[in-house]
Amino acid sequence: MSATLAGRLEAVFKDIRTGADGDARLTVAATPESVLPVLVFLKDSGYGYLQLVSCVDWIERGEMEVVYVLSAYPGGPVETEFESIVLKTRVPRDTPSLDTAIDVFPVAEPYEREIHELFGVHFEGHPRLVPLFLEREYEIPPFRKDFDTREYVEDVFGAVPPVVEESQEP
Amino acid sequence: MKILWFVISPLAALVVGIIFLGLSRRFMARIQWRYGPPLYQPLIDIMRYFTQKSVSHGAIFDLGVVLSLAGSLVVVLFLPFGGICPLRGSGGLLVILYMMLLAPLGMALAGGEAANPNSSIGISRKFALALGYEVPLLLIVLAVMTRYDSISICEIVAAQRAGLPGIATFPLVLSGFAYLLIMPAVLGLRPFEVVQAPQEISSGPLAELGGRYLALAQIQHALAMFIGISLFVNLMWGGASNPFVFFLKMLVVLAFGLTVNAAFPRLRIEQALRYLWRWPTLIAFVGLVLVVVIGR
Amino acid sequence: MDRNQLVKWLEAPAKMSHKYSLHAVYFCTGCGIIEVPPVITARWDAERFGVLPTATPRHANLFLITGYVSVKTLRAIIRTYEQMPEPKYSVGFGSCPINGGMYWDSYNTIKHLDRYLPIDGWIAGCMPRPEAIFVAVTHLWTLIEKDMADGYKRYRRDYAQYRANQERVLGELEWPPLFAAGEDV
Amino acid sequence: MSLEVLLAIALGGSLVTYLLSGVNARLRDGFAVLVSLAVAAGVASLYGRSDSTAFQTGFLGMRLVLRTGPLPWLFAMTVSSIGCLSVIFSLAYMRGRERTGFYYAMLLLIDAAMLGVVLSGDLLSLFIFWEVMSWSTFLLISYNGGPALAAGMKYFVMSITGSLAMLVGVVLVYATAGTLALPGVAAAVSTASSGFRLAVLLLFGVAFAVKNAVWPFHAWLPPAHSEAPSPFSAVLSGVLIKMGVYGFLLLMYVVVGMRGFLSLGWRLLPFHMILSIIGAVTIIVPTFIALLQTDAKRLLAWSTVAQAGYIFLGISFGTSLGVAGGTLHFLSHAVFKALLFMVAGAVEYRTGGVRDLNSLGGFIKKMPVTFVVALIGVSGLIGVPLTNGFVSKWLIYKTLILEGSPFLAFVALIGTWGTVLYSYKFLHNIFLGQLPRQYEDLEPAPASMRLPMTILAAVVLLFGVVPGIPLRAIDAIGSSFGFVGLHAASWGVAAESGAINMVNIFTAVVVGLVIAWLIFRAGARGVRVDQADSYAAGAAVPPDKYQYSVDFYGPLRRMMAPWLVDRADAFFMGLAARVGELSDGVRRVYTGFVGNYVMYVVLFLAALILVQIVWSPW
Repeated sequence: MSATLAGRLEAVFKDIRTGADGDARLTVAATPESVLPVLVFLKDSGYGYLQLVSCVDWIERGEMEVVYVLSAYPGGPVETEFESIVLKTRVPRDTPSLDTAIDVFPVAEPYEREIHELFGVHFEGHPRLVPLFLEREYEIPPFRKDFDTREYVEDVFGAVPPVVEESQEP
Repeated sequence: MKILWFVISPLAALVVGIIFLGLSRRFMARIQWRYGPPLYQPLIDIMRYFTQKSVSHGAIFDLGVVLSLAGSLVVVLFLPFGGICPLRGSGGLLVILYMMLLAPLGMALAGGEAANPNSSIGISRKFALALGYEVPLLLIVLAVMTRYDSISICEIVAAQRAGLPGIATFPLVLSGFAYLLIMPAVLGLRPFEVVQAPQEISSGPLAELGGRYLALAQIQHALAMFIGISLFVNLMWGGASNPFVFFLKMLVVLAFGLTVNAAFPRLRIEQALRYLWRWPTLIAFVGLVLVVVIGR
Repeated sequence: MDRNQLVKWLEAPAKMSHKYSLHAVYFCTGCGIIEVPPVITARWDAERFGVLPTATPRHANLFLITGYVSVKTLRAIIRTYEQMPEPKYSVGFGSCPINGGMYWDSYNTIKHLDRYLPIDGWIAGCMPRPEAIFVAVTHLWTLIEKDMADGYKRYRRDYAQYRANQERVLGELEWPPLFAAGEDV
Repeated sequence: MSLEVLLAIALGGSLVTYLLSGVNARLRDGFAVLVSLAVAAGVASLYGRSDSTAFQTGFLGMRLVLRTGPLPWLFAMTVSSIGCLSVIFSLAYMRGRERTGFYYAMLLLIDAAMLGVVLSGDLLSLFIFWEVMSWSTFLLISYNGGPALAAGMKYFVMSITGSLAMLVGVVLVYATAGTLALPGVAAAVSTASSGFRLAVLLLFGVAFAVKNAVWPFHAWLPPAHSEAPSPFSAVLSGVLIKMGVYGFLLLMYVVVGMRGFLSLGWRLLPFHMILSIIGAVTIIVPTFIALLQTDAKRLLAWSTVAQAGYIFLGISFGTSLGVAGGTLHFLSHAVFKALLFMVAGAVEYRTGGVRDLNSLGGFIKKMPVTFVVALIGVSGLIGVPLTNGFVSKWLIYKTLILEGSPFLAFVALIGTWGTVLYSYKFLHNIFLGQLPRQYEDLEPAPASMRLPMTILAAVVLLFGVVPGIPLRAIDAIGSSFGFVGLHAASWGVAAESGAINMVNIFTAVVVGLVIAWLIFRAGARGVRVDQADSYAAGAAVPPDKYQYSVDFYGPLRRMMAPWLVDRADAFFMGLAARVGELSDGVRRVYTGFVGNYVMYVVLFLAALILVQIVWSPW
């Protein structure tokens, strides 16, 4: 049994693919169901710090890719092989849904709210999926590629008439 | 003469107070390598406040601001200014000590009625700080009263002008030194500027005062500056024969206050209280004990 | 800079006092606020002209709306502008409040600020330098001199339109309309 | 109106009120008010007369005497007028409650008993009325049951110890003087040896100190005042505390006599100076404990302890100005403290029993008259010029400084600043700031509550602007004790004995106000806005969450909390616990089964026989 992290990962999880991205970072691609177990495994093996959760809209393949970036606290109890680990998973674009990672990493709560608000990915079991930044409602979440900002700006902000006195010409 | 004095002294105090405010802004600017506003800038600010139409939160809001300014004006009527000593037979220093709590009370009423937590926090800090510097201040004032065995400030000033000024005589030098230690707190200058901390509580009790209310608050602030300094000059520096010399002495005290103001960051209210109740109170207490022992 | 002409002080003290005591609300609405500290400290010293930052809108008569105006910040800007005592002046600082600037096509920023608030003066530039602020202040002086800095009057007169635009973008506002319809100037 | 008729009306009135309550409530209320008004009018008519009549001869072979004079009249007038106002106040306050007949009867009984204490001309009737007053007060303090019962019990235990000490004192005096009438007693005690005078002072002093909440014996006051029904705590705090003041005045300057009292003690530290120091200690610690209270009435109760310290300091200082100051402060404190308790009662009545200072706020918008009255009461408490508190405190400071004890003056002045802090907290947390949503439909206090409050507020201002009225009565008391006169004119005290010229201060304040008002009017008028339009850094004001009143003096609390432990209370509670354990021990022996007692008797006899056999002592 090889001692490298990638080896151990593949030994445990059958449906993941690992790859090195430079010597300091390991990329792991997992299926939506196996994301949580992998996160737990990585956390136990020393990568206790979830840096961020982000999302990529692969509109041509009709998929949404949720990316978790983990790293280890320097000088932690377990000697870690990599500086950071990038865990990716793909979900279908029209019904994007994923289990929430709050139980493993509570810090994921605002990131998941942001992704829900801006990309429309639903996180199962998230306590508060309420808007985080945006003031107004949007039919298409604004960070999706099919959201046409210019057309939106035209019909929302363009329609605001200038403040003109009746007597003054426009 | 007395009626004349009722009109002149508030105006004189106001003019001197505004000059002090202008001076302090320019003094601070020069320390920060800036040119700073002209001397009459506070006058321009007050004129601008008067012409602005602000909001009122109710009758007590107006009454509080007016009461606060009236409190300061009344104290000015009781304070000797140079050679002129008003209202001789009316209770002297004790009444001044009492009148000095009228102005914070008025501002507290206005601030409370403004229904804004910033002003309420500012008021609770103002009273806590007032309690802080009153402990040494009362010890000092009592030492001076016991030393000259009179509660009329005019007699104290006359006695000091006859002999040495207060701070030069032996037992009172301790009280004088303690007074200098708490002078920034009495004037509300930087290390103890916890009450109108613009960054923390958006200028405390003044958070909701705009327009003419702010004008009255600024005038009261100018008068408070005048009262704080003239009380020190009268009690510790023997007043002066004519108003001009009195004004010069006040300038020296103001300069001392402003240098301290420029050099220190703002303390937290606990730190201010801990400071005020440690060394200044000890020195003032020893001063009072000495005065009582030697005086006997 | 006619501050030392006593005649003008005697003729129109109110106008002169407004010109030479411009206290700006220290409210950092956008990226432009980084230019204000150098203006008010030793390097440029705005206090020479009587310009000071204040903590609350109640003390102020100048409102520098610095940098892009996001939809969420517009709510606070309107609230702060309404809480300033009249007469008050507002200056759009930087290109974003003018026409949206580099965020012209962003879903989250306000494009034309003067459709929601009356603006008395503009300072062009993507974060204009402190000297530009002083130029703006001098222009504001001339505007006040000629009684053209009447943003607060326009706000009072056309409040219905301003309020409608505000509600169009922000939805329902938490405070009642400031003026009843058609207030006198 | 002669004295015994007056007392008969007062005592009879309370009895009839109790009987009437069975008939119908409105008749009883009207009758109660009528009785108290009649008593007040009767006392007022006694002004200036100083006759004494024996109302009962041959009571255990002694003559019971009632007498009036300058001292008794002033106290009787305060007792009856504040009693009458509190009866009027409790008309609305007690309407919906049960056992109101008992409440009114007790209230009138207590007023009658206090009147009896004040008018009694001999020590025995003084003791009788003192006992009547003590237990009726206990019944009324524990009226609300629950914690009030505990507070009442604590009060009752402490006042019993006081009464016992007084009883021993009465017997001691009777043994030496042969008579109990005051003139005879005064003649005997004042010429007796200093040790005897000290004994009399201590014995009676304990009883009066418990009532006057002097430092070690103040433990009962805060719980008693805050648990008692508000109109009664107004009487309790306004006047009942002052029976201790009357007792001390009577004791120090009549029984022991001025010369005898002032000469007691060692040269450097005379006995009356020790009492003054105890008075000063009573000012400081309770003032700063009051600062941290969150219950309105408990704050006022601690304030009463502190102000009682001022009075005790003034009285025991022994100079004409000091005694005048102490007595005038008794009068002013009776007025503004009764007023403040009524304000707390009105707020409690309207909010359905809520007294917590953390959850109130903004009541000025709904109860404006109550606010104005509270403001006047608070400025009286602080001693703002033009209120009666200022004049009385000023006299006390003046004598402290002129007699050369600046440390006591320092303690008193710091007490004043502490008073400013906690009285502003009382005013701010109830009346100023944001009005919570649940009190939006709050009605103002009912008319029958506003009437007594406005009368008291008017008295606070009247005695402040024209101090001559009370000072003339107090001057008569001073000279009856043998002090030099105060030369009190209507506007204040003349120059040689401490210049205070209310006319100058009044004109100065008026001029200041006029100038400030003119400056204020010069500006542009402001727009009236409600509490929602307040600066909240650009956000709308969040309802119900935009009020700073919880832990109002947080920094001060963190600084001072370790020093503000009420050790006297801790000592008494510890003592009570020890006694409790002791009695548990006895219960093990005293089991209640007859068998045990027989066994004890047999054992004892056996022991006796054994002793006789072994040592045969007889």
